[in-house]
Amino acid sequence: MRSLTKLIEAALFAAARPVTIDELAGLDPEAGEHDVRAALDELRLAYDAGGHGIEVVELADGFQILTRRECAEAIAEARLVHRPRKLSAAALETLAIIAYRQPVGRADIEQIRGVQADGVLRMLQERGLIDVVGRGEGIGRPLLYGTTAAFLELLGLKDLSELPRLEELSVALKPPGEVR
Amino acid sequence: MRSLTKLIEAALFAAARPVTIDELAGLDPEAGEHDVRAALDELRLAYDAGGHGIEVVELADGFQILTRRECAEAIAEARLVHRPRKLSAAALETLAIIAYRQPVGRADIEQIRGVQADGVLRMLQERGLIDVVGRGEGIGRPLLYGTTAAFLELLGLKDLSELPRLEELSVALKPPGEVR
Amino acid sequence: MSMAAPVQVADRPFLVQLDAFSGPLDLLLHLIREQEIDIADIPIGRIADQFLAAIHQLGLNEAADYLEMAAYLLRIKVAMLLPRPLGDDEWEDPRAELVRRLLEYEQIREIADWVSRQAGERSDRFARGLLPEAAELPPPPLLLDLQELLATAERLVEGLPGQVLHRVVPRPLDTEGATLRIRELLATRERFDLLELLGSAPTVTDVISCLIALLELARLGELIVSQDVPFGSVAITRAVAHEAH
Repeated sequence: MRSLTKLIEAALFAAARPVTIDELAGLDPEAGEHDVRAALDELRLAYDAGGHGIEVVELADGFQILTRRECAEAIAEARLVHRPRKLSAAALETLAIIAYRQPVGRADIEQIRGVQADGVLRMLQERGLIDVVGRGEGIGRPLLYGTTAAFLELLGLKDLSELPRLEELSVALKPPGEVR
Repeated sequence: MRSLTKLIEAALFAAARPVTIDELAGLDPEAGEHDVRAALDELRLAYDAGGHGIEVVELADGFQILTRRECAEAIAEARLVHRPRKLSAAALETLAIIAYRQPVGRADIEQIRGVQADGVLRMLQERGLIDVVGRGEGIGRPLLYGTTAAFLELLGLKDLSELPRLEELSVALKPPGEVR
Repeated sequence: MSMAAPVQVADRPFLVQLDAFSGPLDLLLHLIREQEIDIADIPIGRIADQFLAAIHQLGLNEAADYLEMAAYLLRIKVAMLLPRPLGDDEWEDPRAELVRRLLEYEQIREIADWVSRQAGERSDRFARGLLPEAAELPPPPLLLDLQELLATAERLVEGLPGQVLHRVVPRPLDTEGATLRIRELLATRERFDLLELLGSAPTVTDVISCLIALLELARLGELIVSQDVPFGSVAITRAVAHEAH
């Protein structure tokens, strides 16, 4: 393992969060983006070829070391890790609406779901999955919500473009505006 | 790498504390202490022989994976463990109240926010963003808070008069295209 | 709306499980799917009746969201009964909006399922659990954004009941007033009852102000608050060594 690879491994390990290429390049004054990418490849390969229980994953905010999926069950059963609580159907539906319609206000969310949304919105905001991203027109200038980096992180996505496209869904419906 | 070794690596990585031999044996119903020790040796050897930036360490309360000492300095210098952090919503709200109403006491802040403020005030004071600037009238002559020079510096302002007035906010918050 | 007995459902029986629905549209979709009804041609009368029966059965007939949907279905049912002018091409199906909403909701459900699956897969991969000791290191640098601060200030101002920032309204009894009243009582009497302090018709604010003042004064060592029996009266006693703060 090259010394930059070794440093990057230690850094990803110590940071315990996604780390960007730029940050990793800061580990060695002589390293550029290209070197960092090569080192990340070397590390990834070492984990794969060695049959390790951990792997290098690219997420929204950069690279992170995570355990492999196939180890999850045993670790959870040995009670070494608590798995995060699952989101309720109401929370998932609200997240889905916000992800596709952002920025979107409470009234629109309630119209689509047919249910009051304040409680769910507060919970999602407290969990950091959504945030206020602006204000709309109209009475009271309603708050508009959008998804956060934590939302992407929750799903293990790099960015919003990785969400399934509406055309790929089995239910065909165009976004509002195109309907009428 | 044997499958138990792989599991142990993932478990040591994911656990939020050092893990004992007994706990590691819980990962596989067929594994005994001897197997766990052999797997730990295999993992240790893999890290050493591969020139990795991490190592398996045995401490009083169990095993854990740590970054190698020789990598620590580079990581600290790259400030990877120390990413700039954003203020929480609670801290931001408290700071906003103090910025616009200073000098202001805890009771007023709590009344506006509807929640206790001592923890947030202490944190903001430790961070050097606010400080006690006087005492008010009334019971116990409450401490009054104001913002500091560090607060202005963080926002890139010369002085408090550069804080936009509240009336300007609604326009300032609109996305550029919406302003008519 | 008379809902004394569950409405008898025509055709076939249907099963609904408690707590299984995330909202009225979810329940509606369930009824439609279970009976394999064509979403473009919903027998609105039958579905409206089944919906009413279902929310009654689920004890949801007081939940505003479900009642709103029930009323909406009944409005469509009535509209469908109105005579339609023969050969009028302009006639718009009263169910069109409902169909659009159902499709939109179904699509959201599909995305929600995807989100759930994706989150499930992600949650099978753990990040490092043991966080590095940061005790000896200085606190991480802060990020503060002016725009963000302003947005927060504005949100706060808007959330205030009336303009608290410039408030000049008479208050029933504030903590300061309550403190004065308690101190006055303590000056003349060694012990008195909480009810005496509150007076004959205290407002909620009076009570809260008095309690806050009592706790503060107790903390300062000026008085002792005691309750001799559970749920009994609360006694306030002047502290022996009275030290002014």
